[in-house]
Amino acid sequence: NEEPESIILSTTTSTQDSGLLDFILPGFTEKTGIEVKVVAVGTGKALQMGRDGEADVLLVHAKSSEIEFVAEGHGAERFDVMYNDFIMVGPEPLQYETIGDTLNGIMENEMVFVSRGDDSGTHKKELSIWASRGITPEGKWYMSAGKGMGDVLQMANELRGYTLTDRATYLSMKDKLELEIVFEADALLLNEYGVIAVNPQKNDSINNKGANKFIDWILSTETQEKIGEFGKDLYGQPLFFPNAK
Amino acid sequence: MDIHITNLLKKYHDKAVVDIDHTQFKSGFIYGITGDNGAGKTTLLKIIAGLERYDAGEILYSGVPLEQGMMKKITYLSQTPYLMRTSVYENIVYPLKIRNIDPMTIEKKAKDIMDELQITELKNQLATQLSGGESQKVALARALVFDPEVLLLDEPTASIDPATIDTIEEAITKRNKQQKMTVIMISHNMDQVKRMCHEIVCMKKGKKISIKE
Amino acid sequence: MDIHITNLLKKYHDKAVVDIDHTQFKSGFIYGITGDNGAGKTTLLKIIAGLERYDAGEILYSGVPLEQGMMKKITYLSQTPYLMRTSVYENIVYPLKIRNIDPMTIEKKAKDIMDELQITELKNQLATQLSGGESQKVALARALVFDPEVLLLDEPTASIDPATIDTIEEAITKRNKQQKMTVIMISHNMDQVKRMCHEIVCMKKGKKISIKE
Amino acid sequence: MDLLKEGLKEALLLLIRFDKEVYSIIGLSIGLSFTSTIFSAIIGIPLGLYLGVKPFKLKKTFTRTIYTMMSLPPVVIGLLVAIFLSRSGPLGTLGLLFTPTAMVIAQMILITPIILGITYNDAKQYGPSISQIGITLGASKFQTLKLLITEMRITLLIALVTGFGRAISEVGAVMIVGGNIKGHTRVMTTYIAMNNSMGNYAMAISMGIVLLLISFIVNSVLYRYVAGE
Amino acid sequence: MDLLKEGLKEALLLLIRFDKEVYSIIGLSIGLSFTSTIFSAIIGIPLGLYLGVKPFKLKKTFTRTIYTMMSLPPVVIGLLVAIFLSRSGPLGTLGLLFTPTAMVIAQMILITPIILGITYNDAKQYGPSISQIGITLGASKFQTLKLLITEMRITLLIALVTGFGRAISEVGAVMIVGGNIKGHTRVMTTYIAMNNSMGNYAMAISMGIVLLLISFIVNSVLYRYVAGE
Ligand SMILES: Nc1ncnc2c1ncn2[C@@H]1O[C@H](COP(=O)(O)OP(=O)(O)OP(=O)(O)O)[C@@H](O)[C@H]1O
Ligand SMILES: Nc1ncnc2c1ncn2[C@@H]1O[C@H](COP(=O)(O)OP(=O)(O)OP(=O)(O)O)[C@@H](O)[C@H]1O
Ligand SMILES: [Mg+2]
Ligand SMILES: [Mg+2]
Repeated sequence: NEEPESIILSTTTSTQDSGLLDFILPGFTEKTGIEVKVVAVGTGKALQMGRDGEADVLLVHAKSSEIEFVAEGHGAERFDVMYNDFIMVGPEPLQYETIGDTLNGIMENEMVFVSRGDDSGTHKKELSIWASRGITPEGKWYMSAGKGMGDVLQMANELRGYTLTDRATYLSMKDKLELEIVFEADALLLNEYGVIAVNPQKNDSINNKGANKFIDWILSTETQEKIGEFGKDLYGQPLFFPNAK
Repeated sequence: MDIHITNLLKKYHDKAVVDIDHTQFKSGFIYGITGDNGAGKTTLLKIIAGLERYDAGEILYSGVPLEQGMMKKITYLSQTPYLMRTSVYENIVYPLKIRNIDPMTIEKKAKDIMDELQITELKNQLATQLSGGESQKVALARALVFDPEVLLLDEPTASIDPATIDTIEEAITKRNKQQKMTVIMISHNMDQVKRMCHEIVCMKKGKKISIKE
Repeated sequence: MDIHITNLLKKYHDKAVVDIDHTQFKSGFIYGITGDNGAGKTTLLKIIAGLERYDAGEILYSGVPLEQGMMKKITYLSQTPYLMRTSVYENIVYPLKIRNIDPMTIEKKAKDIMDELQITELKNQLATQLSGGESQKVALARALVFDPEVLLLDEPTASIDPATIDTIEEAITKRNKQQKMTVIMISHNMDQVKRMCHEIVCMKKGKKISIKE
Repeated sequence: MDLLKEGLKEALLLLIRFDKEVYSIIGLSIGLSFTSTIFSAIIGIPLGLYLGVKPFKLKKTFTRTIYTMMSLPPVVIGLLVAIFLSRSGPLGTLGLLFTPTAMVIAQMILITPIILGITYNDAKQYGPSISQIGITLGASKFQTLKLLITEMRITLLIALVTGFGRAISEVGAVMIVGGNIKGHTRVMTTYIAMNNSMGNYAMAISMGIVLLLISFIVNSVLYRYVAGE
Repeated sequence: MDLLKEGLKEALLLLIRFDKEVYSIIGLSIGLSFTSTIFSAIIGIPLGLYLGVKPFKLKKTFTRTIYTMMSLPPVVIGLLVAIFLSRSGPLGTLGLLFTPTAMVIAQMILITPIILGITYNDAKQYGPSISQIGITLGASKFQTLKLLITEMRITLLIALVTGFGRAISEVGAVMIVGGNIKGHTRVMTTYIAMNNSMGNYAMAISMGIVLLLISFIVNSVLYRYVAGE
């Protein structure tokens, strides 16, 4: 009596916490009979699990790190899956032109800013924006939490601070938070998710066939449409926009 | 301190273990309690010492119920004495120390009692590592050292060697004579009871059955 | 089972507590051990029972060192016996049960010994809630019930009332006569030792000082 | 406050709704903790009794080590187990990471020292006089062990309940080695932690209440069983 | 395996480098756990002694409750404390959430029952005969309490060490109420958990080793202090 075939999917908390995976994954198992074991961690750890060969397939959102990951030979190829965007949220509205100005303003006024601080895709994005302004954020106002998106949103809510978040997590938690969008829609804030099958040469346990089936499935028109549907009924807008080629 | 007992009743699981209509222990006398195993002697003594609750009846100490101040003057020596996990010396001086007596006096009193009961050599030994008889002697020394008014003894010489029994009996009777210490002692040794006591209370199945002089 | 002791030495913190050149306990006799408190009597008995290590010397049981099989035939009754947290009856039948004796015999033997030591009324009581003397009797019953070859008793009647002392002495001597049970008993009661024992070993500061017949 | 009230209501609903997922999470929690308690007891109790009764050198060092082990940080345990079981680790070929087995292993490492320690501590104190009685009454080694177990039953019960309670309420280690995989390794505590992160307080609290209830029931049932004390 | 070796090396480096952040994390961990152990002891020890010695009704119920409380799940504690201290909670005006104070509160709720339980358990057993001695020798209530403490010092020490060990090694509750804020509420366990979730295994392990070391040192020092046993 063999256990059913399964793959380990290492992904970020946003895909799990937003409810997307619960929405789409049953379709995959139904179609292929393969069970997907989701380990939801920060992108940093997800990539590390890929490097260590602990996962079979990754669904993450830190494009530059992903490209590097593939370049180093840890995975075969990276495919675009979907995107949404990052937004700045906070307790009071802010009037700045660009995301850079917004962060700058927060720093200058020493308003509380809660950073993911966990090497995640969101964290990397935040750091890149600071870096683009030549700023090293420091001080009592800048709180590095080392936690997931949901936790950080709650902390920002509690501390009446600002934070950078992906739109999906924010929307899914919006009614529990007294935070509003203070900045959005900037080309810099694109949040792209990619899928990568882990290099099967890492060890004997990697289920490369299952991983490839998963990739085929998630890039298929049918699944892509489903991703586009997700959230429409609940939030009046999709949480993710499919962009597989 | 006179002790009056009226209609005292103590039960365990509905069995009356002590059931005494009336008895009295007068100040300055030595009383012996004898009786079969399980007659209720230990239970009675513990009740008098204020260590055990009872179900009915009244005990008056100099006419009033037991109160904190009086308990300081009554001491009870158990059949299986508990010694503290320190040296024999520390055990013996404990009751003096808690009474804030000055160190010189403490030292002198401790020395005297240890000499009297012939336990000076055990002074620095750990009290939890003594032989049966040694423990009994140390516990007795600890009880006598602070000159209580009422001394309740539960088979104090059961495990004591014959030579030392005399010493102990003497130590007790001396204090009764000199300080008018009231003594109530349980013993299975009829000779001893007759030798030492002014009055004997004999118990049987919880009841007092006779008083011999 | 003869017991031969040669050059036995036991120390606690460098103090020799037992230091015996030579002594022997012959099969089928009753021996009394007497001596001052702290003389080393209990320690010696525990060593013989195999319950305590020793530092030097040799003890031979029927010519050989102690082994598991022999230990089943020797029993030791402590000065402060430990009773199991069950009923008196369960305590008494325990040694029979672990020997896989049939239930009928167990019941009979238990009944006999309880009648003999007059503890039948305590049968269903919790063994941890007994009086001092009751505990001693129950522990003795538990030791006698499986007819050991060698019986080591540490002050078995210290807390027993005078009337029952006779019963206990009789129970012991009867077994010595009928089953040739070897008995070594510690006692501070010289009359008792003289009454019961064939030979007396007197100890002082760990040494054997004399043998009287 | 409202949250607590809501949590209580939600907890009731959770149980009444007979939600399959919730019940399987509760079932898995109990099953895993029970399994690891049993295994840990099989190791810890006899060893604790033996070491407590037997005089041996280094007893002090041993005691100290046991007490240190009793407070092994769950995250560290989780981390080490994960490293050993990871595919590149020494036991990687077994493919145990992110499985219930891995969680049992982590829980066992967590609670075996606790069960062992509690047992050892009391065995050191009462064991010698109990085993002495066994010896003097002619019990074999095995019978003496049985005697120790019956006489020390209350201590052993406390050890078991403490071990189980610790296993079922632990989150740090099982999160790492189990991965909180839905329908597979998600247990009550990781469910609570996850829902807390997602801001679903009511769901977190309701499961928390269920967890407390289980703890209380386990205690009650076992105490009743031993009666007395 | 390589990871472990690397972790050990890293642990040494961590300590030798005198990295200010690392030392302040270690300092905070020790400080908070120490504080909560002291406060919990002040509550738990006298209460445990009193309840253990004093006969009272409902003793069984009390015992059962204590044992249940001893296995309160840290996540649940964290959750409840967070709810009480959150802005919208009853104590929200104090602004304590995500501060070291909140962490001490959570740790106290976690370890007070443990310290109380261990104390109570032994006080029930030995307390009566000890306090009886106090009474018969004429000690006042306060002196009897002192006597209980000296006689039961080993038990109390175990209670303290267990409490401290539990506080310093706990992660679930302090992560929730402290928030793992760098330079403010980040302690060893949350540092370990965070580094683990970032995939920085070596850093996680090295801090884990430091944590184990501290645990061992605390045990050793205290045992030496009590000597004997
Ligand atoms: N905690 C208890 N629970 C139930 N019964 C008890 C308890 N303590 C004592 N007893 C019973 O109460 C009776 C009287 O006990 P007590 O200790 O007063 O006897 P005693 O006269 O001192 O006997 P001994 O001479 O053997 O010391 C005994 O039958 C004993 O079994
Ligand atoms: N564990 C121990 N550590 C140190 N000394 C001990 C220990 N046990 C006993 N002793 C000492 O050994 C000596 C002999 O003790 P033992 O119990 O054999 O005396 P005993 O002859 O049975 O005395 P008693 O008649 O009082 O029962 C005593 O002086 C006692 O203080
Ligand atoms: Mg008595
Ligand atoms: Mg002796």
